[in-house]
Amino acid sequence: MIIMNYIASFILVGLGIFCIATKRNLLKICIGSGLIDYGCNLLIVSVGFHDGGTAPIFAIRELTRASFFVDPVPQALTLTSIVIGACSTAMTLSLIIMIKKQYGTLKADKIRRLKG
Amino acid sequence: MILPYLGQSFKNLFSKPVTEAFPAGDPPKAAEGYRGRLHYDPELCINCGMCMRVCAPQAITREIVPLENGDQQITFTYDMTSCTFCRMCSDFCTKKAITLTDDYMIVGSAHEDFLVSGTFIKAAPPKPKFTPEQLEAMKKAAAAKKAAAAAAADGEKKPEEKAEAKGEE
Amino acid sequence: MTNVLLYAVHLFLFPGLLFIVVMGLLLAGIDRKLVARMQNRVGASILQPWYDFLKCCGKETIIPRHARKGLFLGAPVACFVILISAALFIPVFGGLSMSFEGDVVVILYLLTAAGVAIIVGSAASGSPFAGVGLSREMVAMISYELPFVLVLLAVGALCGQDSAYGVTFSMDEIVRWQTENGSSLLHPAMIPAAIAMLFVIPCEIGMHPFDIAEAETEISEGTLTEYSGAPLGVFKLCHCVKMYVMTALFCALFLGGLSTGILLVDALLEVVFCIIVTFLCMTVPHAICARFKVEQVFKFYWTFVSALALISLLLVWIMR
Amino acid sequence: MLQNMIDSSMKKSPWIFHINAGSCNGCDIELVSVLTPRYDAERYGFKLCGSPRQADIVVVSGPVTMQSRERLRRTLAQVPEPFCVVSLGSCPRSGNVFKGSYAIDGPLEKYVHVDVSVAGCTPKPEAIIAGLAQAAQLLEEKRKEARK
Amino acid sequence: MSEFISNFPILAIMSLFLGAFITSLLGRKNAVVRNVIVFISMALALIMMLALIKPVFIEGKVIGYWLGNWAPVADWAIGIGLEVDALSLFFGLIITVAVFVSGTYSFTYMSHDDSLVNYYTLFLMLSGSVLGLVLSGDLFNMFVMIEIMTFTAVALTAFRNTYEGALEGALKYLVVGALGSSSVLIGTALIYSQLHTLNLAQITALLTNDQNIVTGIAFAFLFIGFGTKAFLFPFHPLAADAHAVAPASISLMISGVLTKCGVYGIIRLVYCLYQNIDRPFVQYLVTAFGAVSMFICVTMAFNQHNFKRLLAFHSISQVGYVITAVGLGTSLGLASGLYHAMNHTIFKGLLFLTAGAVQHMTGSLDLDELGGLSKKMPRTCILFLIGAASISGLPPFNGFGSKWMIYQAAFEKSSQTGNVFFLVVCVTALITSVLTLASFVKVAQSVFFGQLNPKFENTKEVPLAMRIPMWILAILCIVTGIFPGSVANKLLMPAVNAATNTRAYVSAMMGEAYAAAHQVVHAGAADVQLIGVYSPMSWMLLLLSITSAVCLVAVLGSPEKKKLEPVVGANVPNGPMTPGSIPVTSQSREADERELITDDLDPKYESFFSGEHAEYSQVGGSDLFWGFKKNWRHYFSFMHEWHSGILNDYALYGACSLALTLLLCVLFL
Repeated sequence: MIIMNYIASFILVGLGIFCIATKRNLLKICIGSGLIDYGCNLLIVSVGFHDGGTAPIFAIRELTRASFFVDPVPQALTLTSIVIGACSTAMTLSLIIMIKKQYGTLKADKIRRLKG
Repeated sequence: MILPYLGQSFKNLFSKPVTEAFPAGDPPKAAEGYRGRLHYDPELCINCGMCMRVCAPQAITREIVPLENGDQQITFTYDMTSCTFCRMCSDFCTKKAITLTDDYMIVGSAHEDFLVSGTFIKAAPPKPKFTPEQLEAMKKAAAAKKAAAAAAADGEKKPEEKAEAKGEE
Repeated sequence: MTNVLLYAVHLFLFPGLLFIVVMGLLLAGIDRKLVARMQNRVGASILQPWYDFLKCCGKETIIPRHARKGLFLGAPVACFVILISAALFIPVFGGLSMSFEGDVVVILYLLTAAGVAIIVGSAASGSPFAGVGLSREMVAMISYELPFVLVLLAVGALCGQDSAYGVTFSMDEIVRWQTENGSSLLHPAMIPAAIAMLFVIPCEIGMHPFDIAEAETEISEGTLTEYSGAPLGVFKLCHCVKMYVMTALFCALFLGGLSTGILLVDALLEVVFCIIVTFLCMTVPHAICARFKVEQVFKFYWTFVSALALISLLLVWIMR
Repeated sequence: MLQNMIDSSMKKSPWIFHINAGSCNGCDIELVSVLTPRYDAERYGFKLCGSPRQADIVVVSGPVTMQSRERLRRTLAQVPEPFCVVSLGSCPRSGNVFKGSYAIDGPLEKYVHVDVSVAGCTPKPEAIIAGLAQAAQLLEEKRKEARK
Repeated sequence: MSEFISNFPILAIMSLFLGAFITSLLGRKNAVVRNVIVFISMALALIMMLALIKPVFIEGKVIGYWLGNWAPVADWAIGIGLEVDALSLFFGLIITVAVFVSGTYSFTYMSHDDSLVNYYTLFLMLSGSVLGLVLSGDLFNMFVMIEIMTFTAVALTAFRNTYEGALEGALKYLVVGALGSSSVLIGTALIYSQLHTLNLAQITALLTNDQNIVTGIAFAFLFIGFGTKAFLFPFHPLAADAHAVAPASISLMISGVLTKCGVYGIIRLVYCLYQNIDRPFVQYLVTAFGAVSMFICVTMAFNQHNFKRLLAFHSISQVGYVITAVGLGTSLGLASGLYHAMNHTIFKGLLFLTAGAVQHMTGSLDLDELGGLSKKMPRTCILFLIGAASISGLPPFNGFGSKWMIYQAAFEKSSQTGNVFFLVVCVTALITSVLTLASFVKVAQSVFFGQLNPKFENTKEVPLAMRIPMWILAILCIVTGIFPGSVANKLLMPAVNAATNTRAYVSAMMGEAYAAAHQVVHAGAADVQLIGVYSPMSWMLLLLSITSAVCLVAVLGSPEKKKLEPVVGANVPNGPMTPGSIPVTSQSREADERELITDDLDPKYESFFSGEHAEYSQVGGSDLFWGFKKNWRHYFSFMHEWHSGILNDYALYGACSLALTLLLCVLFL
């Protein structure tokens, strides 16, 4: 069952890479890089999964041997990774806005002054 | 990849070099008929001026110094640095006074050693026998004599004309 | 005390400064004479390079306006110093040299540094001819560097067979190995490397067929356009000393094993072999073919001569 | 002692730099033929060099035409002391057949003191060698005189 | 004092991050306060790193520090640990020195720009994250530091957004850089899925025995991720675009420091985590990446028109050298790689600072336009020559020592193992070093020598405040060049030992028993017998003695150079040809007036133009090395198209290399 998560995440990452590599519009590239981030996040979350485990919350009941948790560490990692994904998308978008202002176009193959 | 001159250069290596030993010995003779330094023989020159007229670079200058007895001292100077050695002057010189020798070593620093010059005294033309006054007098006498002869010829021609006139009447 | 004296003698006399300069001028004079004789003319006297050097020292040194004074005057001296120190690392037949572990690479880089000194000198002179000259000098350096390195590696591999690391970068080791089992020219695998080295020497020195950097007819003395007087004399001296350095390197690399015991005989042997090598690799091409074009030099070295060197490297590899 | 050696070496390796001030190339061919095997000026150390900075003897051929006047003057200025000037053929000294034309600007003497002249409309190579040897001798005196 | 030492790593990182925070708070008002804060934080970090030298290098201790004191529970690492062993301290030192120099340089270099507070905040965060990455002992912590590093570097690259192409370079760097760091993230996730830990020491211990297919795939992802940060072969156009537009102090940081983090990552990955450097496949992979990027970048750098873009390509080719040396696997290889990494940061930093100085003074970086600056900026020219000589490996400078050790290691490896691959690598390395020399000759001729472009007539020398950091780097260049032997023993050997034997590394964090339990290999001290560490002292003595001999000859030979005053008598009537003295004869025609000698300068000292008036004609920039370019024109035209400058292509190349590496790792690892 968990295998579905892994397949989904790798499909997401593949789609993201395909989108970055082929789409000429800068906004689509930005979406593509976002897709890759989400793929990674899905992968990290699903890594810590144990079937039958409950959410790792030390709430009212104290710890008993029987309370069987899902691995909390990947969830912490995913939090950080989501934040980083958001930050990278934000920075990409801000750069794209300024490029639109300076180059006047969003076509990636028009924006190639630095080459050769 | 054939090496073009390999054989030839190795042969040269062991054969005697072909360079002339010029500055060691005396300069080799120029080819026959070589137009080198000019030679001017003043005695033959009659100062006709043909060479000056025909010389393209006007390398020839003449200087005439009249002497007291009417003779002229004429010096011709040929400037080797402006001569093109075309030998036109010696061809046109009727008296063959100019010949081009085969001395090609015309090297120097001062200007003088490039000038070939020669001077000769051209005798004044013989004095005319009669002075101009005598010439005048002789001319008048000849004219008077001619007039007298003409008058005599008129006298005998008149009787012939009279006979013709009678004949016609 | 004695070894300091010996060190000084070694440095300034026999394989040192005096011997190198005299040998260089001698080789240049002999080379010019032989080329003249091969062209069927008398040619200048053997001492002509010495007279050229003295005459240049006697002339006035003009420093052009665009030139950078410090580098302009410093470059010739630097080039000369680098060449002399490179020559000191090459063991003369007597084996008396200051070599240490890994000095083959030091010699390689000192020769590159000498080229760089010439380039910096001509760049500092600020003339456009020198600009073109230095770019041609650099192309020449690129073109001969590949085969030169391959030859050094081949010799290193051959002479380092039995050493722990399978390769040696020390001239002493090379000479010692050759004295034991025959100089490397006798080994069949090294014949192509020797031929490649013979081709590399004229381009390294800038002799006639490959002197694209100082092509009088094309770019009026290229790198040395703005030089006159003493700096020019020192550059011409460097040119001659380079002839000795390269031929001595060839003798050390390929004829290492022939050193007898006596110092004097070794010196004579070295002189004779250097003259023979000079004749083979500098006089014959000079007399035979005209100057190469720039890209011909590059194509020639990176295809033909490098192939030769590679063949010998692989042969040594297989024969091991 | 070394100074005398240097003086004597001045005459043993004079390097030639050729300036063509509008010549008809007759003299240029003769000058280059001096370096051929038959006449071989290299016996005496003559070498054709490519830049005026390295010249000892400057050989000028051709009547100084208007075009080449400026270039001649500037190149002559760039030759280091002590140097000699040799005029080749009759053009530099007198302008030969072109004398008086609007295109040439007077004899070479106007620009530089000519040390040795080799006359002849294309002088023979032996004459050129003699002229150059004479100029080489002058070089030594010039340096001695400059050193005093 | 001794247990306080173990807090130094976190204190160094904190000083930089706190510096960034305080600068953005207090720095708004006036510049002096801001500069002082920046200076203090950099100096603190540097001092702490220097203080760590004694325990780590000399005594060989490995300092472990658990954030928040989360010590491992029942042999299982839970908290985030910082671990400083000789290898990470070696890189830490390089980084802090480069940061310090770049910071002091940017005080004056950035004075023309506005909103400098943002600049310094980003700058300090960048240096903090870089130091954090090198010192961290936790894989995910490394990923977070990589992300901060990428974002701050992108922001700083586009700092001068009005500069032509700045935004484009930044965007490309960000998008493909994000691709790289995502692959690091995926690698971390995969490792966590297998080993359920993130601590490097524990991973090392666990990986020694169970390496299955998933850890192989994780290896590929991590290798490509760190390769992106080191701008290896398919990612090198990013570096070229980013450096060409970034301010000089930032390009120093990117090329000197960021690439070193990528290299550190790869060394840690290959030598410590997986310890699979002795497997032939991994050696081929790493050396191939290094050799290809080394050769392609140097040929690309060969005909660049922009000074900084040329330097960028060179920094990638030098990183290629380092990666090749690291990939050899022998201890001499790793030692020469580390030594070259250190040298590269020093001389590349010097070269970028000189490029910044030229740009600061003349405003242009186009090689075809500049020329003859050595007259106007003599000291910068000398500094450039020191940098260029050391990058192309001329003997007395530091490039020579490290490059030569790399050739020796490569050739030794090929002759010992007998396969020809490393021989080809060694020959490529030698050719690359010649091509580096050629391109720096080109830069020297087209920027500093030759004739001065009239446009830059009034450029002045760079202010002293900018020259001090340059002189610091130049002196470092010379010092490490003259004493390679001592540098090798004191700095390199401990680092190599730390990398090769991981027992100390693991036991420092997880305890001795744990390390023993997992039979962590104890390779013992590296037996690198540096054959050929030449002792330059004797060699310098030789050089001095010969110079004295030569000067004697030069002085003796031409005394009259001084005495020979212009000889007036020689050439009567003209004398020394001053223009006024030309006797224009009376009958000169009106044509004469047209060509009157208007030349006010004395022509004697004009450069020889075969008689023409020597007007400005600079031979430089693209019309050098005509012969070489003509033969390689097909290669160059192909390369020119391949670097198309389109963002998608670069991403595609990155993705292809990722796919290729994945395939290879699955097959062979």
